[in-house]
Amino acid sequence: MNAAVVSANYGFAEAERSAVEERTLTYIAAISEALREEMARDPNVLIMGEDVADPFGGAFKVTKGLSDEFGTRRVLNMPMAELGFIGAATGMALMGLRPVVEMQFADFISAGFDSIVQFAATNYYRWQGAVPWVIRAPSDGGLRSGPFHSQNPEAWFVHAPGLKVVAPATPADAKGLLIAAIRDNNPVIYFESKPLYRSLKGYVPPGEHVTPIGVAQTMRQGDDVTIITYGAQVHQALEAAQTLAVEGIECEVLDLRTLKPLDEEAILAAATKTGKVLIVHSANRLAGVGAEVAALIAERAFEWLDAPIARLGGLDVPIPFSPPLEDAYRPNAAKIARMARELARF
Amino acid sequence: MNAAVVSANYGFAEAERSAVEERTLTYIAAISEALREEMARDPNVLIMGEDVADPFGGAFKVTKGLSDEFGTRRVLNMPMAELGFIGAATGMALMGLRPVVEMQFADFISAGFDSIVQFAATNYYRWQGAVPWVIRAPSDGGLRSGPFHSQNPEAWFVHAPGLKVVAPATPADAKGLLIAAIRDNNPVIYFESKPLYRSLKGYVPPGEHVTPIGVAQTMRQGDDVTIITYGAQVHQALEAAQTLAVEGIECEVLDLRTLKPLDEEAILAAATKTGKVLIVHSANRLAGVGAEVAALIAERAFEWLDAPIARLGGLDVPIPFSPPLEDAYRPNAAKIARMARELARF
Amino acid sequence: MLSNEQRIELYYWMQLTRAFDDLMVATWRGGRGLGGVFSQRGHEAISIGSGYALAPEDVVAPMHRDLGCYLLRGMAPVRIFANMLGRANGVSRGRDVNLHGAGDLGLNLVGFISHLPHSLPVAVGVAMSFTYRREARVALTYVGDGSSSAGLFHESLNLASVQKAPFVLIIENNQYAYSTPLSQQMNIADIAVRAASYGIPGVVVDGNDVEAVYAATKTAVERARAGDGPSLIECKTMRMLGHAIHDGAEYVPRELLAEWEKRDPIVTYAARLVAEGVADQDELNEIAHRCAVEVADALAEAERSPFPDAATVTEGVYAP
Amino acid sequence: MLSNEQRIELYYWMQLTRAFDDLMVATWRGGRGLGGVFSQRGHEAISIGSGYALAPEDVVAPMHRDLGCYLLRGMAPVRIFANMLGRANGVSRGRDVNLHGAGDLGLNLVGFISHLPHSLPVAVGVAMSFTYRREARVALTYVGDGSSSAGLFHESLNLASVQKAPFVLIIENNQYAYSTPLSQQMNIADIAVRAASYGIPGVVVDGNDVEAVYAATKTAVERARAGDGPSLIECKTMRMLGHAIHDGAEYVPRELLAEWEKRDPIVTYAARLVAEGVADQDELNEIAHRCAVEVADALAEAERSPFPDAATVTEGVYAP
Ligand SMILES: Cc1ncc(C[n+]2csc(CCOP(=O)(O)OP(=O)(O)O)c2C)c(N)n1
Ligand SMILES: Cc1ncc(C[n+]2csc(CCOP(=O)(O)OP(=O)(O)O)c2C)c(N)n1
Ligand SMILES: [Mg+2]
Ligand SMILES: [Mg+2]
Repeated sequence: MNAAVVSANYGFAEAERSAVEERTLTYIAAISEALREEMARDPNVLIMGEDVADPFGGAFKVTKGLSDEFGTRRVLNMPMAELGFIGAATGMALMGLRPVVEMQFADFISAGFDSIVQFAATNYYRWQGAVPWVIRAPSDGGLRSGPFHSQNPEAWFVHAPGLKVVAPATPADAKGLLIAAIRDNNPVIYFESKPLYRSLKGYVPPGEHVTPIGVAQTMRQGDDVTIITYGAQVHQALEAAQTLAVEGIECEVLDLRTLKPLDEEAILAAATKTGKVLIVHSANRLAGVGAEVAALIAERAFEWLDAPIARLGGLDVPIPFSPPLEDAYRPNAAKIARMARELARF
Repeated sequence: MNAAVVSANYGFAEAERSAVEERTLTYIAAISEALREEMARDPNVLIMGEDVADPFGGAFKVTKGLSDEFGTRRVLNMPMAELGFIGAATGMALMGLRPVVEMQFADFISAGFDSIVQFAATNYYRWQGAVPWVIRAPSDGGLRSGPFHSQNPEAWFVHAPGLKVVAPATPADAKGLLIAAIRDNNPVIYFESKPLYRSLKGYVPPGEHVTPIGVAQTMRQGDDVTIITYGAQVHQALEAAQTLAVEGIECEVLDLRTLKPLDEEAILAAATKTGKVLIVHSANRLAGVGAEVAALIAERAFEWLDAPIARLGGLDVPIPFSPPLEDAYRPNAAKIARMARELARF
Repeated sequence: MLSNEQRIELYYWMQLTRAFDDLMVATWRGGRGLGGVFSQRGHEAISIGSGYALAPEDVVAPMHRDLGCYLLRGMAPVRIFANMLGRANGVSRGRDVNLHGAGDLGLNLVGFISHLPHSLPVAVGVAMSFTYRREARVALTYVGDGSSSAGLFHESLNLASVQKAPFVLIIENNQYAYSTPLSQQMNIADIAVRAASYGIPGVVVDGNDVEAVYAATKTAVERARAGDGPSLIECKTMRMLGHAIHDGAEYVPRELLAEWEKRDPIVTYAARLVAEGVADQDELNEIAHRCAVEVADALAEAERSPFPDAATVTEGVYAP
Repeated sequence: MLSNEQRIELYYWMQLTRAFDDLMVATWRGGRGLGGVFSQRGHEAISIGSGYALAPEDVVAPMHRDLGCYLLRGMAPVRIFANMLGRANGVSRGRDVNLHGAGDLGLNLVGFISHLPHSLPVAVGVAMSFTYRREARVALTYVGDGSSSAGLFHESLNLASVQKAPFVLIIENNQYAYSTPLSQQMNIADIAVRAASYGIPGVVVDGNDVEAVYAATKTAVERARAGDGPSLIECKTMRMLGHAIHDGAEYVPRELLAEWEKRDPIVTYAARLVAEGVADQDELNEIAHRCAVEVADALAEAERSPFPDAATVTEGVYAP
């Protein structure tokens, strides 16, 4: 067990440690903080979505307090019509506003799909009208919420030209990537992980903290097996890595953070480092983002590979509700450890 | 140049050759024939879509004559509301009818996306109500039709659990897969290739001709490089293979035909045969179906690989209109030959 | 005209729905539930009054506040509780949550998905299948006030109208869509006025009066069955608890609730049955008791039922 | 009240639109075009009459039959022809086809996508941005009779209404959606009745009368600018040629076309201007001639213009 463990403070240098203790936020609080700070900084930033205004403050309370603080002109409750209000966000964005649109659940983004992939995504390429909106999509499962409140639909958007897609795994990135997404001049889909909302705490830099879009992060270093993942599965991977470290297997864990554009350099570096790659995500494995990562490695790092590229993702079935079924459906630390162990032994 | 060329009659045995000459149909005529025969066979089969009834007979005339023959009760012109009429098709299918829904262009399937991936696809798993519809989606470009009349959106549906997805490349399969899709008790999306409609002719067996869903087809045999593809690119691949054969490079060309479920056995057999794989499709390469195929091979045929897995697809931009741009965007025989040649030399 | 027996039946079904709901709410609040559930409190007259107007061969696609309609059409309470508890004998075999996925074509019930209001076009398609096959059957579904803002409301009613489909749409206007009041969902007083956009009849009824709902639905169903096309019925009511079990609905003014409490569909119907001499209070109490026992037994059985086997997770994605 | 100069301007813009369209149709029929194009014939009074009622700071999202509106707002004909011919100096730099992608925020024009009617919610959003910033500007867009069947029609008007957005929607009811007649799209006589579903004003006007379209739009724009919310205007007209250049429209009864031919918006307006002494025929002929020269020059220049460089295909996907 000689690999440096960088997961505990998510890569912040040792010197910053004392500040770390003082600025520990939950993942969900980090999202809210990013919204509040960006709204204070830029009057063009506004929030739209179902039930987002106070006193309710959104299904998960992410926007709680924001309409009280900034007024209902800047926090707009929308009728239940995602296709329409996402299109409206595009219109607002064309005029230079920066709407942050909340999907009540990521699952419902399919209702606005047409406007996202056809209009917003293609607009700049077609006539150079920039569309600087963000859609926040509370995703992922493990919470016994069934097929329509547990989805991870990121692959659809990674395949669609013209979008950016991010998926923070830590409170720091939850804040940093949301700020980056709001300031980006393109449509960005921000997949936040519901299972991390209140269960995950971590250091979050105060104020202006921007995690650049397109840059992955090494969460743990190791020489035996590389695990490439994102979102909630980062923590399952780190847990698996810890288990395996006890067995003498050292895992490199790469958090992609941005899914479009992928940080190809970091992916290839991580893959070539160990020559053994396991790719993990909660979303359906079949034709998921992990397929693209595997294909990229098989094309560009082939000569460094010492083992088949392994993938672990959700099964190719609707996400089931009942605990034994949902647990069978989802990747977790134990399944990751099993596959990484096999790779190490290959 | 010693590899057997099986492309000319698409795999039908030499003995059937004389019949071949007599039954040559265009790709589009084969689609129409399948519709007509299935409607005659099964009163539950009906057609829905925009402008599908006579005298117009659909934007591409695929359904021309069908309402005159079978009545407008069985060929229903729909209001311009894809989400609604796809949902209605689901309702009809639940009652045991077999609607074949025409999208005017595959591009517009995103308008019905929500109902397809959320309702129809998941229904059988959730409460065992079967949804035996087919959506016909005229796809692909090269026809100077711009970003919204040239799309290849199959990857979205391959990623979604519960659907089947097919993409015929030949007149015989255009007929055989459509018949199979209509008889299948699940929602099937049938991607037909617009560029092949009238440019491609081939033998089509008369009457009852079913191409089984889930079975790929070897279109050409070769020992040097394997090209895995589907749809219109099958013909570009065969053209490239012919060019390369002159240079002494023999390509195995596999037509996937079904994209969900993938014929994993055939893919792995084709990959292991040459150890050098090029995957080609018209759709955006990034996170496309080819990524899944590459990932599958990198996982399950790794030890047989002699070269990086190469992929060629559309660029990660909206499909541009202007000829120089569209040509730069799209795969074609010359680009395939270049990449396959490089692989052969690897 | 409803017979006395029928009126007592209506009371029974509403009471069974309420008993189920009360027990469900208590169980989930007590921490013995799994996932979220939607209370039906206040909606009993709508799902029962409308469902009662249908023939068994008609098809219904109930939504998340139409528990009564499932019960009325013969779905055993144990199958519903088992579904909510993720058991193998739940309607969806552990696949789907609460009332989602509670479809059963044997009972002519179409299950719903979360995405609202996707049952609407599906039910129109069911109705179109009846036209196609020249069957004298009707399809009926429900939509909330909030969900009526979605494009499918428009696409579905328009399609039903041009196709003259034997289709009935019940709008459950319960004043709120989650936390969002009507005024932020629409700029009209009655959703029923939208019927004019499709050239179909639209009426407003008291959604807390089971007989009014029944009568309006009956008229619409008869019209549909006669081949005269779709209708729309707006039932005004109030969602008496939170959106779902976790929601305290602090955003709803207490006075509004107090006002609607006086109009409780079951309490008022009981009073009416007694006043009109259809039943005496003892009889009604006996029914309420019977319902309570019925749902308690169902819950107990559901709680004793096994979870599905993990190994079955990939089974049944595709129909054979 | 329109001045004589303004009335002649209206005539000029309609004539320019017609001249462009005639030349475009001839060029494409002659095989010198690229991709498909949509004829505007018969729609000139709608796009010009409505566009003329706007201030330059207002924003318009025209659709595929609103060429006039692009021209009126200052988009040079050469940029449009170049777009249709896939040239580097086309509005979309060769990226998009015919009038698609012809957005230019410098001219307060929002480009459209094929998927109809997606400009509708986008234009509502533009209007909402004016409310947000307290700017006295208006957003206007168009929708066809066929596209009014889509859910976005409903979602967008409802949203505009609850948000009191300064928004105007012009319905171009040209009797057909591709080959599909009105009777298969809807079961109502006037689409304008749908305004009642959103609590907003809706009027029907003669879409071949440019001054009537202007007057109705002006009223709606003033209402919107005053903060009183959206309006809907249905303009009745007829699509005089096929859906797009390849379509012979054999499915349209010839008598129907003959009837509408008599109501040609430009011919009738010319007669009116002459009859009312606003202009004499020579003056109008001179305008027509000027327009023909203008578009011919534009086409010639577009045809001389270079195609984009293939190497630029991946440029400009993302805004910097
Ligand atoms: C497309 C979609 N978006 C969002 C949601 C989340 N959601 C569930 S119920 C609901 C409110 C529905 O209100 P209403 O239609 O009035 O029905 P009610 O719950 O009041 O009976 C919302 C927004 C959803 N289910 N579907
Ligand atoms: C969502 C969608 N489905 C299908 C089409 C194909 N399509 C292009 S124009 C058209 C008819 C539109 O009719 P209408 O709105 O009346 O406009 P018009 O062409 O008559 O001016 C159709 C079906 C489309 N553009 N968008
Ligand atoms: Mg409601
Ligand atoms: Mg029209």
